[in-house]
Amino acid sequence: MAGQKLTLAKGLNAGLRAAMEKDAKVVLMGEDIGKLGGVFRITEGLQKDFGEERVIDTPLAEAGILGTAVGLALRGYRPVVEIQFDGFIYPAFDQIISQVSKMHSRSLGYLKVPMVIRVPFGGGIGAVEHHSESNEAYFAHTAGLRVVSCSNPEDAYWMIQQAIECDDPVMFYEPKRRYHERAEVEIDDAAGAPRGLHEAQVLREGTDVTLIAYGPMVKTCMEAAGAAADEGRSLEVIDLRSLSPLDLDTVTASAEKTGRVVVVHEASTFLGMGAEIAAEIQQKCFYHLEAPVLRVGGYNIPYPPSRFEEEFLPNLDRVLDGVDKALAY
Amino acid sequence: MAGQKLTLAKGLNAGLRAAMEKDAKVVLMGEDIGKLGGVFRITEGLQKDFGEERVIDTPLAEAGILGTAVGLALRGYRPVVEIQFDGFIYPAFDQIISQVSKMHSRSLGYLKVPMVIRVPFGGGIGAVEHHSESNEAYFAHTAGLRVVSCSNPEDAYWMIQQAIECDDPVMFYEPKRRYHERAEVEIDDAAGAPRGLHEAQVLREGTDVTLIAYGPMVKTCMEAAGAAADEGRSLEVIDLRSLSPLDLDTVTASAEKTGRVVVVHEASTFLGMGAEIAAEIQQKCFYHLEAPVLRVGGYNIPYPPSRFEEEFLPNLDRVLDGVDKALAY
Amino acid sequence: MSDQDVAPVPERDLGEISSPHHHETVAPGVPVRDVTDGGPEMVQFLDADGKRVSRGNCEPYEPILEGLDPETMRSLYRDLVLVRRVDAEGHALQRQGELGLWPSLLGQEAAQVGAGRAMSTQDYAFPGYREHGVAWCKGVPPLNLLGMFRGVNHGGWDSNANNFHLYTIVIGNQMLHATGYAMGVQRDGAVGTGDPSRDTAVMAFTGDGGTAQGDYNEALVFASVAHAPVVFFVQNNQWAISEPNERQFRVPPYQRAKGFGFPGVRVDGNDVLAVYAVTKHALDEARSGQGPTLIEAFTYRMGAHTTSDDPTKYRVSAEVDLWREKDPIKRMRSHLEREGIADPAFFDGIDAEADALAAEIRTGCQNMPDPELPTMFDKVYAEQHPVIDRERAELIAYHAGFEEGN
Amino acid sequence: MSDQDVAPVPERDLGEISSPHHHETVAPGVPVRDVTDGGPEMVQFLDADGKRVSRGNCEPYEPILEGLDPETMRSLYRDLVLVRRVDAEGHALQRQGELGLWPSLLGQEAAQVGAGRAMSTQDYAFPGYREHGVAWCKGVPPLNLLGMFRGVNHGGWDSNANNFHLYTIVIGNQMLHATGYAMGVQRDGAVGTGDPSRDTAVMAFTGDGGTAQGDYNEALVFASVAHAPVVFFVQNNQWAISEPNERQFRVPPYQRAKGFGFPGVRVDGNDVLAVYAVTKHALDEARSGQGPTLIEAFTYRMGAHTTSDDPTKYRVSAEVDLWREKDPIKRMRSHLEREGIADPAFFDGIDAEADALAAEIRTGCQNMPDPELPTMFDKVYAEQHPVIDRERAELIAYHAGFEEGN
Ligand SMILES: Cc1ncc(C[n+]2csc(CCOP(=O)(O)OP(=O)(O)O)c2C)c(N)n1
Ligand SMILES: Cc1ncc(C[n+]2csc(CCOP(=O)(O)OP(=O)(O)O)c2C)c(N)n1
Ligand SMILES: [Mg+2]
Ligand SMILES: [Mg+2]
Repeated sequence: MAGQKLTLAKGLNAGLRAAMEKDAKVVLMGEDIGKLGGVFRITEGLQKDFGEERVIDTPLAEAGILGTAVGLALRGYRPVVEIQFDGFIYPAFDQIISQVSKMHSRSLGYLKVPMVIRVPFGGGIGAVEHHSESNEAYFAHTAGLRVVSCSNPEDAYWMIQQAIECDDPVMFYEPKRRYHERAEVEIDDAAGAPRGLHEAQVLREGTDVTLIAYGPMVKTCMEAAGAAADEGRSLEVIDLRSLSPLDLDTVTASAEKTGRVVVVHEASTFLGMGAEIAAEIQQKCFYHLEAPVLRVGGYNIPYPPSRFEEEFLPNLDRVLDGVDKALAY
Repeated sequence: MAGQKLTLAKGLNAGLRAAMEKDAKVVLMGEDIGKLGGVFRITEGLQKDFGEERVIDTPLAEAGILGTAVGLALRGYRPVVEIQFDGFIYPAFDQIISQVSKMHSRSLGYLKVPMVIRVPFGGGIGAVEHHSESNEAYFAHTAGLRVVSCSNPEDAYWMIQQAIECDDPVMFYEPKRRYHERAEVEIDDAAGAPRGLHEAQVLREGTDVTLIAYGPMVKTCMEAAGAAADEGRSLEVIDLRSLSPLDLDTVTASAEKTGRVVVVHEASTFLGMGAEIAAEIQQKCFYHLEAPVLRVGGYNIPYPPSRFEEEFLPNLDRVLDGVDKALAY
Repeated sequence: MSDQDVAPVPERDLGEISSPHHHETVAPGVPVRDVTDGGPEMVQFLDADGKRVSRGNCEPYEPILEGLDPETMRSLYRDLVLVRRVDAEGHALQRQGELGLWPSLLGQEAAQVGAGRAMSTQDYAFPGYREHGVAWCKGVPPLNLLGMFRGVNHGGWDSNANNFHLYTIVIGNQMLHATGYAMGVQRDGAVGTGDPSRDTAVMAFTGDGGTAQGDYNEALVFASVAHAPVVFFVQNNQWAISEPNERQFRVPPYQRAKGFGFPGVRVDGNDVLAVYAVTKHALDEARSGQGPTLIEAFTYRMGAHTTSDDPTKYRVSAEVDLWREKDPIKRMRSHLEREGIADPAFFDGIDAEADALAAEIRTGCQNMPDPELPTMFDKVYAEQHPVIDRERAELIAYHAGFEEGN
Repeated sequence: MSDQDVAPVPERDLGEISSPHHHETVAPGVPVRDVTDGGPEMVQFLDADGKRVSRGNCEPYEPILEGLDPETMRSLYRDLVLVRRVDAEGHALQRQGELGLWPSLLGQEAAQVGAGRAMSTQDYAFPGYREHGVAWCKGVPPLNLLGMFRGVNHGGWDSNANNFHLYTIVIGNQMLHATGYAMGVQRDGAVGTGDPSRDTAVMAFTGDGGTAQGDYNEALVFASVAHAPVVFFVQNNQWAISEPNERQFRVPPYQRAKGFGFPGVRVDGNDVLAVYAVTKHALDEARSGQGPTLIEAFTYRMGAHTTSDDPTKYRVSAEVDLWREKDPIKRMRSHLEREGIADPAFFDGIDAEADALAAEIRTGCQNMPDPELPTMFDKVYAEQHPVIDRERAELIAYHAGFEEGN
């Protein structure tokens, strides 16, 4: 896969295929992931090639999917579960919180439940209710889980494989509105993943303000940094990639360099990822901050009807407004 | 109820009774809340006095309890749901997140689902797994819900009634390890509740460091303030009482006065309430802080076996250690 | 692992349970589906040609059928046609970009009209997201339904105006709401009084896929334990998006009710008379204090799952063709003609009415105003909330800033 | 609102479903319970006096019973006695403050021993929290079970050592785990090969209360759709803490299976022979690829729910007295005596063995070391985790600080 144009969706599809080829214990589970290839076509072609026993169209019951995935994992399989949309993960919440996250510690390490829970998340696609949620903070607050999010095709390809290889359960957040965005990708399978699953990446270096984002907002922040550069402002952009654990070294190094940080995400700000990041930075970088850590996020309301979503979601203007505010200190 | 010694449990019981007497639409629902009076006896005697139609022993299914509570609320009732233990709320998570919190906005205000979801929470009682969780942050992050916690018998009596009277759904967190602690309570029913459901209370005034807590940790913080006073340190203690919305005015006023804040809770610190409070204070009080806002909380692990819990939970020593750290800046 | 490693699935004697689906196997790669036959127990009063028959366990429902006068028969037909037209218009509006999504009820008109028309005014309906026909029968203005698909609201109508709850998207949730509502009806003393304007039943709608959800099954538990006046109405349209019945159950949904302690009935969902009679019977029982019933309306989703779906990926057109033969409207029309209940002028009149209705919906949709931005904060809470107040104010200030040219 | 406002609950014909519970009403305040009769379908081979009978739908199981040799009969009795002793010791240790909690299986020994002994070594058990008897039969050292009730761990044994999963406290969760595990067994080709050491079944245990949970019912759905080799074993001990059967269902749990497409059997849970035979049959079917079975063992919780519970608040002692007459151990002992399978020396030997076992458990419990503090961080993640590393280090430093006299 050298130097080709790939969408994020195809990156995931290729990553899943690679993982299934490498390890016969990898099974995919979810609603409509078989013949249909999933409502976003992420699993397209996989049932045809790997059979119905490895690409399982499950009954329509998310607790059932997660609960049977736990059982399969206990039997030695590595389930990769697709949750059809972010808003439909809640019926499985109990299994994830009470079982998936705690099985390894409960068993003092005798039992592992390596599994990946794929969640297409976030808004911006004009969908009806329950189809645009950003619920990553619930899981990031839950010890025993790992939570990551990819923002581009290359990461999609590698991170999904790293998540599957991980012996811990991983919540894998996919920015659904970026599924069909294409990027030139240079994939060298022999060389392996360019960085660890839990490393943040400085996507653009800058000196005035640090923008921290993940998933769908990474692109928005890169655009904001581009626009700011035109006005002579130098923004650093960090793609967190991992929400739990956080790569605090990368984050604090940048905060200490710029002294000003704006965290951007779609989720409501109240107890969103920005809260944790702000709390950590203000503590670790107390003497370096020129301004408080600011948060630009979704409002603290349920995800609104789609006619409102452009205003609900942080966009270039709101990110730059946050930057202005940080610089005003 | 003038000047009597009351436990927190009895305060709740009396408050529920008062609410049921006042409003015939108030119904209680939960597992074992009838003849048994609930595993903590909070509803003791209420089924006998109000009948099985108003104090409903439900089937053993939390999604079912919450889902039928929504239906009852839509028919004009005001359900007060008891979740038997914190760890058993997750099967109902979907109903709470997808329905309870969103019904009013979804209907543009035509529909109300006034209900109270009572959650005995936290550790310290030597219980087995799933019986000592502090999961308030999940709900505080959820728009459409209100989240409160009482820390003493007087608040128990009044806050449960205020929560029931509220037209919004209220998550009501009860510090189970304080259920049987007694306090002298002066209740003047004619005068009504001494403060609003969402007001924080400065329980002890001080000048050096502010301790912010809620529920079970309030007592711990009061004890810490007492111990610190002996060493000549003046700590201010705030009982938050409301986690969503937060009474930021009270919090920031104190932070600006002392310049040093330690937030204490049992929940894991990563994305716990302390994260939101720290994020808000560092922003609102940026120029007033002498030290970063510090957090003393549960470790970021699943609630451990009870032989560990004394170490897992913030105690007087760890709170004072936090105070020392804040003062070291 | 190859397919051969998977053990074969032999048939086992399940006692008196009949399996009209002939699930000869669910082994991978060998789906054998015979969904065109509803089995010997399915209640049917009109066959595919519109001939009056009495098939399946139909005795209890015959008296209801006999009570139907020609006027009612015609109005049932009218509803079928108008509902199909409402649906077609929704579909067209989506194609023209006026709506973001549309879930079509094509093929399920009889199931919905039969059920909706069997309800009394005071009966309350808890729909999923495809119950445009039930909404119609309950008197909900079709435009109400469009808002959420246009993205201007999440429903936002007054459910109590027509006793038709908001659409529920999360599969299964509403089954419990209906059950709880029915428990409220019991507490109001609105069951078994014998007063036909007081006694109230509740209906909960879901699909074949919905029967797998925990919430659905818990609703059966709660309803049965409470003996609540609720009727569970499962439209088995054979598909849950791309998944056929075989992925959700091995025996038909109606058989599940008995194991929870109340009756389950399978009815031909493309036969409006049978659906009407079976539902009416169940509602009457519920209202008189006889407890819940589960009805499975055996029907077919003729269109895509929604306008976002592409069914060619997972089903063959021959299956759709077979079901087209069973069309619910054609069947009812034949019946009315055969029995001389309606003449060509009547049918022409209905068609004209449908055209007018469609035009009205189209105009109404196109003229539907976008809501004012700050209103997104307005109804999050019923009572005052400081975070909401602050954010609303910030948003207003932010936009005012732009207008000032900031 | 007064009780009179509530509509009466008349009986309705539910077809062939029999209701051995005689739920004449569930109206408030009028609970009519007759839980002492398992109904005509309940399989029983030993009556309350230990007489060999053939009651209920017992034909399929007779051959299994006839295959039991005297040695096996005696060892079943031995297990009943030892298991009761393990339980009594757990209870005593709680009373002495060595354990924080103990859920007693008193009265349910036959249900658990019958089920546990029917399992093959490779069969996997997914217990709730009361399955001490199943654990015993699977060879799990009783001390393993005490750790979580002592608060030194959350289970922490190696489930794969004896194919006995950790106790599951959240009601219903493990039913799905068992089903998923069984789906794994299918994928491993360990079903229907005819090789008795390879073919594997899975057992999932829950209580009467557990049948209300969504997870439980979803497990029935998934198992049925996958035709998975899993046996659901419901110990209906009549109570879910303070709630009687009437609060969980209107017809007995075994009847629910059929509606999901597989057989359900009710067995006398106080009759170890019947439970053994019924379970063995179901496991054999599962292993040979015949799919799932639901077994309801009709039994009684003789003690409190746990040591924290006070059953005098909600049930009358007369009920307990009635059930004492059906004691599973007394019954088996009578049988062995009557048939001349065991002599007094045998019984004395077992009692002595029980004493020794109890002493061993007691000493083992008292000597159970508290775990080292930093180990609470050790197994949260399988792979390295920076937050864990930091907190572990902080805790160690914090305590080192105290030791330095900080
Ligand atoms: C809890 C939940 N999971 C997944 C979905 C996504 N989804 C929407 S419709 C649907 C299929 C529903 O099938 P069925 O119940 O048969 O109803 P139908 O669409 O055929 O009317 C799915 C999986 C959802 N809405 N809710
Ligand atoms: C999801 C969940 N809700 C509530 C509880 C609290 N609880 C523990 S045991 C129990 C009753 C269980 O009754 P049953 O299933 O009949 O099993 P038994 O205890 O009788 O063996 C309850 C309500 C729990 N453990 N899990
Ligand atoms: Mg369907
Ligand atoms: Mg029980």
